[in-house]
Amino acid sequence: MSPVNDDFILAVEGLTVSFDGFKAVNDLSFYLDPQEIRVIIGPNGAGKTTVLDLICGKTRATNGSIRFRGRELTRMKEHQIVRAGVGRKFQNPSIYEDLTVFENLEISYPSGRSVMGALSFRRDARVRDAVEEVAHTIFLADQLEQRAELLSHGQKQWLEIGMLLIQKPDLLMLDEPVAGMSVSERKKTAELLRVITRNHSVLVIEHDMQFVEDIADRVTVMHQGKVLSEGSLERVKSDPRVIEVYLGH
Amino acid sequence: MKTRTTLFFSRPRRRLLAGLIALPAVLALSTPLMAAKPATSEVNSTGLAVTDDTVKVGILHSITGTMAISETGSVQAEKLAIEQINAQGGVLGRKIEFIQEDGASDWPTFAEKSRKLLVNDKAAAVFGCWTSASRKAVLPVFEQYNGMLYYPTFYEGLEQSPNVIYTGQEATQQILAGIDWVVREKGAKSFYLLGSDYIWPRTSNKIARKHIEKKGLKVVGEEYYPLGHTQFNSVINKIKLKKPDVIYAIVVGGSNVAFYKQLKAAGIDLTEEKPLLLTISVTEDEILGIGGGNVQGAYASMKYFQSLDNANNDAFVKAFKERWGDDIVIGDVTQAAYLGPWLWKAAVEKAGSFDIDKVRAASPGIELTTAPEGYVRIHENHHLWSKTRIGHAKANGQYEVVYETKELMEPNPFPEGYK
Amino acid sequence: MKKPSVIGLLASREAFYYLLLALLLAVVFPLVFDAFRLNLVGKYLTYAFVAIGLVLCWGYGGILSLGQGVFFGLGGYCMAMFLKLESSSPEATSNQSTPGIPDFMDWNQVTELPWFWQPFHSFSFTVIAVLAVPAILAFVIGVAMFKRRVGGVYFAIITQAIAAIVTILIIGQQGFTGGANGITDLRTLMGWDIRSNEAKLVLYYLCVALLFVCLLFARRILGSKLGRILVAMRDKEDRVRFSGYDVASFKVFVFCIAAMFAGIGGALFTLQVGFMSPSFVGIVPSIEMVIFCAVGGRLSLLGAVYGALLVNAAKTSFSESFPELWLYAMGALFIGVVLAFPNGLAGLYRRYLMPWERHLRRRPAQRSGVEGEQVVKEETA
Amino acid sequence: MFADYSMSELMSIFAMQGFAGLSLFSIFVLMALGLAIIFGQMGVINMAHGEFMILGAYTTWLTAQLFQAYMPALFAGYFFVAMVLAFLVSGALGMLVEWLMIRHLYHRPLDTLLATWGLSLILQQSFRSIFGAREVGVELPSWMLGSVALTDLVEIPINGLFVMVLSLLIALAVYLLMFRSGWGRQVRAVVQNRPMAEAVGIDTSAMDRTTFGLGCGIAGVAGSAFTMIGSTGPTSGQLYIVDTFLVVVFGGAQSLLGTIASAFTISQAQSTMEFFLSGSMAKVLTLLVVVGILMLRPQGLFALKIRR
Repeated sequence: MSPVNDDFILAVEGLTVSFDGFKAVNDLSFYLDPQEIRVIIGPNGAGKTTVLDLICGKTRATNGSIRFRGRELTRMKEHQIVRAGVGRKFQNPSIYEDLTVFENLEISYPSGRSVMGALSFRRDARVRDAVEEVAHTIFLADQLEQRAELLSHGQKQWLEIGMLLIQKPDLLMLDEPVAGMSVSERKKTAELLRVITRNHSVLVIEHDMQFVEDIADRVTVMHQGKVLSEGSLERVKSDPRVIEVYLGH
Repeated sequence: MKTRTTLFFSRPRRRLLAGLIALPAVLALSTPLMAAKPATSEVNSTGLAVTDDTVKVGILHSITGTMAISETGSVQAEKLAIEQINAQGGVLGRKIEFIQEDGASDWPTFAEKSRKLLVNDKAAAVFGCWTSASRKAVLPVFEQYNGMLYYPTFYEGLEQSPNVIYTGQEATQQILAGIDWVVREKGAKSFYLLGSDYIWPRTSNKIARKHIEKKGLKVVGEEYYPLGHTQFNSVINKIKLKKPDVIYAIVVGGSNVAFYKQLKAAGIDLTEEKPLLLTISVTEDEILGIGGGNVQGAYASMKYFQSLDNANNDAFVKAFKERWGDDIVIGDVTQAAYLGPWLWKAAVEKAGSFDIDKVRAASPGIELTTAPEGYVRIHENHHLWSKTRIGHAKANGQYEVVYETKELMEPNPFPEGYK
Repeated sequence: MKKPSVIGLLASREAFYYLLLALLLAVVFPLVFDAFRLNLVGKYLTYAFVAIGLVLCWGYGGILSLGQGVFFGLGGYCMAMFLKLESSSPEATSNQSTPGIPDFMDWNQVTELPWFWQPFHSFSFTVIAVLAVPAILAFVIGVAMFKRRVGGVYFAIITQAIAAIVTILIIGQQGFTGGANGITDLRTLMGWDIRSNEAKLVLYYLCVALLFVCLLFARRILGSKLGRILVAMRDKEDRVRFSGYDVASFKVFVFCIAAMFAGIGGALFTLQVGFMSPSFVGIVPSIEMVIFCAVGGRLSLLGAVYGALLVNAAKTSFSESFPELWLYAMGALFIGVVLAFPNGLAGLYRRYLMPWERHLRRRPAQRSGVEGEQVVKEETA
Repeated sequence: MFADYSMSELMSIFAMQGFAGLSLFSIFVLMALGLAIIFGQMGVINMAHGEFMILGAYTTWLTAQLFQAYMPALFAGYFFVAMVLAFLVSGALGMLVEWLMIRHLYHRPLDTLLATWGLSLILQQSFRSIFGAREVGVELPSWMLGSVALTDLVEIPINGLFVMVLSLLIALAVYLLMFRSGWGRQVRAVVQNRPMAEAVGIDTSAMDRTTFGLGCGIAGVAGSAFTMIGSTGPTSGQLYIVDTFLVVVFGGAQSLLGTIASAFTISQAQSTMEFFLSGSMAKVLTLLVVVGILMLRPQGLFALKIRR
């Protein structure tokens, strides 16, 4: 464990993954400070989602290392990574449609995660309070007993964000949180994200530049599996390589 | 009517041989109308389904499922025998009514249905079962409720129940004569034993191996394939390498078809008898599926072949075809199933009662001179004394009988080393 | 939201259904049927154990096992081994060349009781084995498959292959297992004749009692958070994983529970029927067990019991009166239950009878926790 | 094990077992190709695959009967007619089944398993009602019988050769159809992205039907070929189903090449083991090894590593 890296909450170094020879992510390195909000942008196929997949263990790295608070993630299983404090929201809302909003949030509540724990799990006041608090945050306090299937697209996105919040992760990873939302939903979501990102380190993939400008501390631009440019949005915007890539598309 | 007379008067001279034991039965048979019918209370003291005019029996075979193929013949034979007996006036003046149940190729179903036949229907006798597994499943039921089962299949032996009459041959009867014959007549010195993987082939092969080795001859291979197996190229290769004089095959069911076709395709022509094939599992029924051309030249050792040349059999085959159609073939088990109702009738009439215990007591010594296979007699051990014959398979799917033991083979369900 | 009253109402409503089943099995059937028919019902009920297990692992867990017959058989064989040893005392088998071993071993020239038969002299060991042996096999299969994320179709095919392997093994090792005939002629349980009508009645009630133990245990599982996690897993497995759950261990757990239930069913089957044979282990019985569950409604525990009873009763009566039609009926049942009413009897009940019943009671629709409005949905895999 | 044999015998053993393995291989290929299309490409678990094969076998038997009765002179060539008929009959039934049943279930693969199992029961009973419970013996024209003797020990059965050539031809035809024809491109397009395929004007439901029909038709041809080596009875089809699925899954369901490779591996393994062990145990061992490997490598031998 090199002491240098421990200053960062997340240190990605030399990360490479290849699918049958195609390197979706190629020798990627970047670092995330505690409390930092980082946005990853880049054209389609740049490997953004794959990076999130690699961090949360969905995809196994071919090479390289991912350290989260000094712990190597590349050898851990998904649920261990989650328990270590990494939360992930998917691009398409990924919620349990057969369950109610309450149950959706309850499942994400970080206790009773083992088989026996789940069997003996009690829906006590603590759980109820936590669920109601989060539900309030994500504007779903009145829909707690609603089956998640019946929510609107935007509400489903919020629900998934809520499921993440209740986990109390140290690192939040969001894949296009405002995609497919109406203008009003988008505004509400931005507001929501501003609230919840206050106490977390956040890694976001987003295309919506207005949104990026609103929240990003720093921006990483990816292209063909590599980091093309990194820094404040202003700096990145003026980087000729970035302009080249975006215009070239 | 015609059938009855043929069957009954076919062998008048044998009646002398039948001896005193059979005499009461014969009298009862020949004078059904003259004799006053014994009262029901006299012939039925244990509450069986016997009335003044009828007696109920059960037929318990698989009508559905994988075993239905094999058991159809037995059902037909048992029904034919019952109809013929009724045409002669029935048993103790009572017509036989049968209740047919489907074992559905499923052993608990057999057990269930036998319980139904014995407990609910109070059947005076049950004719049925085919596989060993089904017999094993119903055996405790028959012993518990004291029923009487007539079991038609040739089988592995190692069983002797007071509640079962085994009308097929047990393994030693079938096996020993066959092996003696190939050794004596064909000079066989080495054997390759092959079978489907279950109890009958395995036990039979053990008996065969013991007998072969006792003669100082060699078993060069022994193996088993799962039921339904269809790939025999490997074992055929092994047979070619080991060059046995005799392939001793106890393959059953669908596997048979594959085995004989592949044997032929691999260039082993059974008619050349190099090696010679001896089987105890292929009756005329099986040949229908395999195709006569594929088994032509094989030898089978069992107690009955359809081509058996005697008056009893001529009448039997004729009646069978009249009843069930001209295309039908009759195998060893079918004939054994046909014996069941006749043996029961004889025992009932000898006992003068339908009571199971009396029928059981009367059974040993019962003989049947009208049997299609010739003559059989019930042994003390509930199996039949019977002759064993060697059939030579012809292209038309029939066997030509080339040898018949001089004496009746004594049934020996518990051969040395198996007790 | 008046929570307590809602829960109370649910509890009473659900309790009513359970009570109804208990009444039917424990009072009505014994009164209506003679000993023979009641014994049949007892046999059908042993399949209900398998069906309940399948509701857990297939209906809720999304794991379709085509090898439940293996577990049923293992439980049954464990019990059969104990009973066989009891009936093979040296005195009872004195005419064998090796007295004291089961008859089929003697015929196969086995001269010594194999090591894995030895512990089955003990009844307490047998009871544990009935539960543990299926569970251990399920655990091994489950860990191997689920940790590598084999699921759905592949799991079904592999379990089917396992059913084939186990059947061939049992038949092939007849010196140790009784071969194709199985282990037969079982008469007494610790000196008590299990073939008498009284014994059969006692065994029937034992079967009903254990069925309710399993039902309530399964209900407890489904009512807990674990049940909701199962539903969640079937829906979005990845999401569950990224909520910090080790998905595989949950699957292994329900698979093991289902195997244990099947094992209990098998043991009771042996006791009531009096023998065990490989014909309950193979592929065909295993798939039939799935249909019991599907007919009842793959998401309903009580439905599974009714499914097992109805399909088997239909099988018996069909094969008594129209043997030729039985396979057509069974085939149509498979197709119909999948195409027309994927939620089985429970689904039909909810769709057609519940509104009517509600109308009578003049009560608003209520959501019940366990027997909820779950429906079969398209799989995402 | 080897000590009992001389050197030349050993050579013959390997030659003969190699050939036995090859003929098992060609049988596996025939069985599995149809299923590889239906299961691998369409994701439908067709448990009635064996019954479609047996339908082909019965068609062959009927054709043989017809030729014997009406055109005995042409009997030598009946088998080719029979195979075409088997393809058409099984294929047509397959399309009917697709239309009645399968098309409603594309999104519930596990339910196709149950529904097709039901179908297989119905087909079995239909066979029994129509053709009788007994197996039927299909007679072969004389030129297909017998064998070519290479040496004293090594003889090659002609029908084995025939099956081998047939399976290679069909495999080749399927390959050309799936990967070299416009139709195959459309099928693959539908498999990979249904909405997109629809959007570019492919009639996806017609594609589904013909693909399913093709798979069943190939099963029919396989059944026709099997009359030469196996039995034809109402329940014979069930014997094949486990082997067939294992071959397809072991090869990596999506890959036709994988199916062929897996057929080769399993058949060679089985025939080698059969020579040194007794039949039952060889079978158990083969199945165990296949299941074991599948547990270690669930995606099968030839699956591509793709982003999930």
